[in-house]
Amino acid sequence: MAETTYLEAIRDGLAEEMERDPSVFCLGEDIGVYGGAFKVTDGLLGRFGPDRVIDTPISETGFVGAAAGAAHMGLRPVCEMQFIDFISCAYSILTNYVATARYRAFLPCPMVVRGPSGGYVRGGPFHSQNPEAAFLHTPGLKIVYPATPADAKGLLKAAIRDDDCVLFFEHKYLYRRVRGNVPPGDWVVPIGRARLAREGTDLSIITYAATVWRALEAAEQLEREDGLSVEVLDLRSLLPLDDEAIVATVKKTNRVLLVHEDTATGGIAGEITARINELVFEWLDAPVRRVAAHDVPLPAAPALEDFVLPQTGDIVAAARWLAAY
Amino acid sequence: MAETTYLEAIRDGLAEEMERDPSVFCLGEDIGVYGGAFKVTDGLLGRFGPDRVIDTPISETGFVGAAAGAAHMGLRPVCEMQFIDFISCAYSILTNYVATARYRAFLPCPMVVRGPSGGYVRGGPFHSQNPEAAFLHTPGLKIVYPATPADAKGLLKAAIRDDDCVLFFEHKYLYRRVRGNVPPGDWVVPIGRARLAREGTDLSIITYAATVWRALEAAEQLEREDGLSVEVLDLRSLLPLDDEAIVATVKKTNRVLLVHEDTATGGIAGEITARINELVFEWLDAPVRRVAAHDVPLPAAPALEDFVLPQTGDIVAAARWLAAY
Amino acid sequence: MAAISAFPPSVPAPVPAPAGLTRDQLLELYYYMLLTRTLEERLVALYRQAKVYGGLFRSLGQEADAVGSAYALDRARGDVLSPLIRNLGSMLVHGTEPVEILRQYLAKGDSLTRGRELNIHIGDVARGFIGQISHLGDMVPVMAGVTLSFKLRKQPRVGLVYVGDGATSTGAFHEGLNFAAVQRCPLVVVVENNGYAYSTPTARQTAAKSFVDKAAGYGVAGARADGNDVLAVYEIAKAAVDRAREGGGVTLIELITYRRKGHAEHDNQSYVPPGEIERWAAENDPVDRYVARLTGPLGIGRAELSAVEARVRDEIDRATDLAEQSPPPDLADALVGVYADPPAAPLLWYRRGLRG
Amino acid sequence: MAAISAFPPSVPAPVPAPAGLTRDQLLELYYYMLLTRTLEERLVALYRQAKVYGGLFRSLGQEADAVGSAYALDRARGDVLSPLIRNLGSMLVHGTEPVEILRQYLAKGDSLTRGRELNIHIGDVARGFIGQISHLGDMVPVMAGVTLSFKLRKQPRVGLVYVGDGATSTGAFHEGLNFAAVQRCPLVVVVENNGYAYSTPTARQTAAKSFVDKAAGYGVAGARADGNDVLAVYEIAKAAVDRAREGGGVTLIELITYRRKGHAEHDNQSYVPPGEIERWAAENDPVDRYVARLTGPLGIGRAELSAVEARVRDEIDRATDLAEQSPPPDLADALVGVYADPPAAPLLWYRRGLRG
Ligand SMILES: Cc1ncc(C[n+]2csc(CCOP(=O)(O)OP(=O)(O)O)c2C)c(N)n1
Ligand SMILES: Cc1ncc(C[n+]2csc(CCOP(=O)(O)OP(=O)(O)O)c2C)c(N)n1
Ligand SMILES: [Mg+2]
Ligand SMILES: [Mg+2]
Repeated sequence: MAETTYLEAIRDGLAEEMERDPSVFCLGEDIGVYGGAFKVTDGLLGRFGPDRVIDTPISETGFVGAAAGAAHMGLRPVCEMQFIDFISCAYSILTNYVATARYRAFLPCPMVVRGPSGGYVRGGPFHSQNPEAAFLHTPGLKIVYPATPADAKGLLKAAIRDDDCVLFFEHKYLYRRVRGNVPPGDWVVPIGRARLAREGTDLSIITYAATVWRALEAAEQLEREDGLSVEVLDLRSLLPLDDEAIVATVKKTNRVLLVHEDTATGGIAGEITARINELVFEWLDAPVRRVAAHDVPLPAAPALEDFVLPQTGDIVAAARWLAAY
Repeated sequence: MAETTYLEAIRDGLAEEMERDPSVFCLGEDIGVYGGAFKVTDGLLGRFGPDRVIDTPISETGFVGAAAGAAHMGLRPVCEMQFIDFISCAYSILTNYVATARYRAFLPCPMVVRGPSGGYVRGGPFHSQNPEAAFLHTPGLKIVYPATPADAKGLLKAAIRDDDCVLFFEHKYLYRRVRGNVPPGDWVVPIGRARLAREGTDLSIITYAATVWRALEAAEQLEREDGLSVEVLDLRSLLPLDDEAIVATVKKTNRVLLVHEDTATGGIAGEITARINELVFEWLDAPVRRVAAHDVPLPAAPALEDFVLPQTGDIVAAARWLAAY
Repeated sequence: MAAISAFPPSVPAPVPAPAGLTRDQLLELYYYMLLTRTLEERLVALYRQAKVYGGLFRSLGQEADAVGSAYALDRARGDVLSPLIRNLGSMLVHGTEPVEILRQYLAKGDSLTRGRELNIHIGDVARGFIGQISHLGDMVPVMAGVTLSFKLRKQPRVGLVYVGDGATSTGAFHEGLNFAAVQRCPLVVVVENNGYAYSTPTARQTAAKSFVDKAAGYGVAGARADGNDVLAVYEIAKAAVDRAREGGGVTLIELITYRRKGHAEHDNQSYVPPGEIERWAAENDPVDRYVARLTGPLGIGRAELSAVEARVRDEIDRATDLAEQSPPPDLADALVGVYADPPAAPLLWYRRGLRG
Repeated sequence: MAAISAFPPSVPAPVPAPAGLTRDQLLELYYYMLLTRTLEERLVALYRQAKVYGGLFRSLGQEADAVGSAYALDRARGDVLSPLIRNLGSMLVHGTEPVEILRQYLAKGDSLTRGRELNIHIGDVARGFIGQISHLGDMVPVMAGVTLSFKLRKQPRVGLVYVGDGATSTGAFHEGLNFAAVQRCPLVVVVENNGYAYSTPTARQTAAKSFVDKAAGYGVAGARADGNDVLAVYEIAKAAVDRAREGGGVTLIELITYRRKGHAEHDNQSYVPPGEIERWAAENDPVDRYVARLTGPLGIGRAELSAVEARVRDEIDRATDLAEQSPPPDLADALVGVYADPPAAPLLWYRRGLRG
């Protein structure tokens, strides 16, 4: 089993689904001839032709709406946002038209909106965003945000096969930096289930996307330097959340640190804290705490970006505080 | 001191600020000749003329962007969304351009975006929304959502005078149903401070907007029927949140019920729960619990809407559970 | 379109008529225009009895624009219609039954939206019409995608979407039309210029002399017609539908009409210049104009029109009785079907045991 | 514009020249075009040394379009410019100093954005240019509002905003232009048609024959010029600026040019037909064309051009040295100034004591 990068895994998942199901097609800006700003769709135009890999005008509302219409007619569109920051331009049609289609009009709307997300790449305020929290209070949408090549491929295939709209966030920092084994064959990861990235008994870190790797780094350092046994839960799916897995890890360690790259205020750590309170309050030996980005637009200069975003050292410091609580 | 409706209080606040400061002007759809879908701006055109009460094309991105540009030049625009549901059409320019203007480019952007929000009016999925959670993880914006005429007027005046962009959500259910005294003179309510709507010692309900009134009803019922002393904290400002007031009420009653009209999942109760965990975990005698809307688009038929939204009976039931915990 | 057999059997042999329509079709157009107007009058009566939930939107004076344009579609071939709030007539032409409209306005449990949505925000993709949402402009990109699917699958199907003069100001209209134009989708975009967007006159909506002037900016065919002349509307729409079906791409049609009622029933139209409404009513009512044409040059007898009128009255009476008997929505349904999976949203914790 | 005194004192007396420009102004146009090109070349060198943060966007071959259009504005009268990534030349004309551009690309602490933003996403409202954001189209509604304020305050000021051929597809462009048109704002909208949006050729961006065809659809004046002829660009832009200042409202200008470099430095342009770039470089370089015109019909001596070239080289060398000495951003600044009040965002709990 050869090692695959996170980016190749996404491309493979896309290609396999297009191979398997002729109703799957892609649309977005510069995804055809150019193969996408990050080359995720590289080669697909040659393989599947211009009817299934469509270069669109710069119109996120236009092509997301078009995807919805095509989905009503039985196709399965996969939209690429050149950067996920531009999904904001389709915010209204996604939250109002697409998300409600099934409930208000019994319209099938199987589609995926995917794109490069997240920071740590010196992209500045408009090429580093993590938009998940903005869509969390929109029933009708699903949200996934994988951290590994295997999950990237498996969740993309699940997203494409899902009968509703799935927002598929890809962390651009991981595209080429993370390699891993992807199980062979038709590898599908069900939406709605978290992944236990590391077993531990003293404390749980619940996180997703790029910070999964920082959390794992921190966990090793804590084991090395403090003899702490830290569990790391990679949520993978943010809507729906895997309550069972969250409950299980809290019951096991009784101490929870939530880590995400989005701003502390309004990030989804809040929702998870609320669920922990509701489901396993009695099991907590310490307050649920957050490690997240500072509440500012993300600045571009390396020193500033590093300062604003959560770093491994922050996770270590916060975990030590929690463990000592 | 005559009683004023919530709607009149907003109109008065707007008129007084336009009177006081010639740089204040309004723009939106049908706000001039027609006086707005709910008549909030009724009479302003006659009083201040067409240069200060501008009827716009149906272009939320267009006039929000125009407001930002005018604000850069020293004006203080107040945008009306005909229904707040349409603020989604300006989501990108608000969260990307407006919210970041000061931080990324040192551009002053004093503006207000206001509009009729919320349900309980059989408005269906597109005329009943509560968008606050979607903007909560956007540093650079402020959010207020008053429940009383006095706060509606005082917060609007504060919002117009604020040097940054304030989203001013008005609950349409309260427009004509709620009357109250508004202190005379230049009445301004500072942004960022909650209001203690009812004192109590056994349990705290933290809420805002229309559910403040349901919480107060529930509190009275609980006092009457259960002899419970329930405190009700009306947040009024959602961004920034009043941590001090939240901490104070938790320390006082040690039991917290969060109530809002937005969906449970992804609503701002999550953020508040996280803050309570961080700031006063040790003071909790029971888990923080939520009463909110069910996770579905809001249906229009009265029976269905009533079923989906939080009702006074729900608050009573949840409070009893918490009190008995 | 409704079965011809529904007409009295003794109809004279068809004679050639304008726009290539048969005599029966000419009468059918009259039937739909009248059905639209009468159904709306019935809805007003129910609204006054407080039986209607949500706003009531009228198309009085716009029946020709709605009926004539939708009549150009071929349901049998799977053409798809995307109506707006003034397009009750289009929906009836495309197969929506009056009882479905009534159930919807009365928020009944067996309405097409099961009480979830309001007014004519209804659709039935199986029958070729897509439910609109409130956010103006969105249906244009959606229909660009519906018709893109026809093109990708090489199906000879056409889509027709309406936008009001006001909705042309939205970014969604622009992005959707541009996308459809570049893709040469088989789509007809009908701009219904009825003079107002809520209280806003067209001159404050755009500085363009006419909406058809926008066509060149998108590189699509443009056409303009008197929206109150049902045959002129049909002709221009039919040409656009045929062009789309033959691979000619998008046509932007502007129909000039007039909104004689307020934005919705609550609107007193105080902003309308005095006499304007009355003038349109007296001189340019689409039904009156069509009746004159039918009974005049087209030589249709009054008796035949009376038969249509009787049929319409009767159908609406029966539909109203039926709709009033429909049950209210079922509470258990409120949480069902947000997603295919999971099938329902969970009941919140404090309701368990209490209800549901 | 830069002080004339910066030119050699022995300049012959001005002779009448095209577009009503003085001899000094003709040389100044050359100065800005050359400054733009040379500064970008310097940035490429720094980029190759990995000193530049973020993407580097070139305007090679588009200098005439940027410089000629911005030159039509009158900074002394408070005109406002809204540049895009290809408008380095416009910014230099409007008063941005080369050292400011260098500091920005090098993400220095004393750059105009203090290291918060990238490339030429910079502005200084006091000097009349507004910092762009990445989201294409947004600057059009923003500039509609900037110029609306001029109109409301009866100030004789004008705004100019650029959009690429690709950005014309955005809803924001449509809504902003329509708003400005209805309000008759003193705004000039320049569509820079450089043939590509990233890898997407104009034909896949719009079906329109030309972008100026959009003007009628908005009811605004339209004009079109050879974007590589700096004097033609200036003339057409000047006419539009004058019209706006006189209350004539919006003009939509299309400038035909060509993007000779990739979308950004990383882009290898594999999608460009072979020979296309070379042809434009050989036959239609705006600097070459202008030099030929200056030294030919306009009778400017090579010596004078050499003086300008020397000045440009010298200025950029000095600016580079200066910029390289600038300090990196200060960490304490990272949390400052999201709002006027509170002045700074709080440091997160696990950092207190640890840092800051
Ligand atoms: C994006 C958006 N903004 C505002 C509204 C509120 N609104 C509903 S209908 C309407 C006027 C529509 O006018 P027009 O498009 O001309 O259609 P007409 O009612 O005249 O048929 C407005 C402003 C909306 N539905 N969507
Ligand atoms: C709303 C939005 N969508 C996508 C992008 C990504 N993007 C950045 S530049 C660009 C191409 C712009 O082309 P054009 O407008 O022609 O300007 P040019 O680069 O040719 O000057 C794209 C697609 C963006 N910045 N904004
Ligand atoms: Mg209209
Ligand atoms: Mg371009």
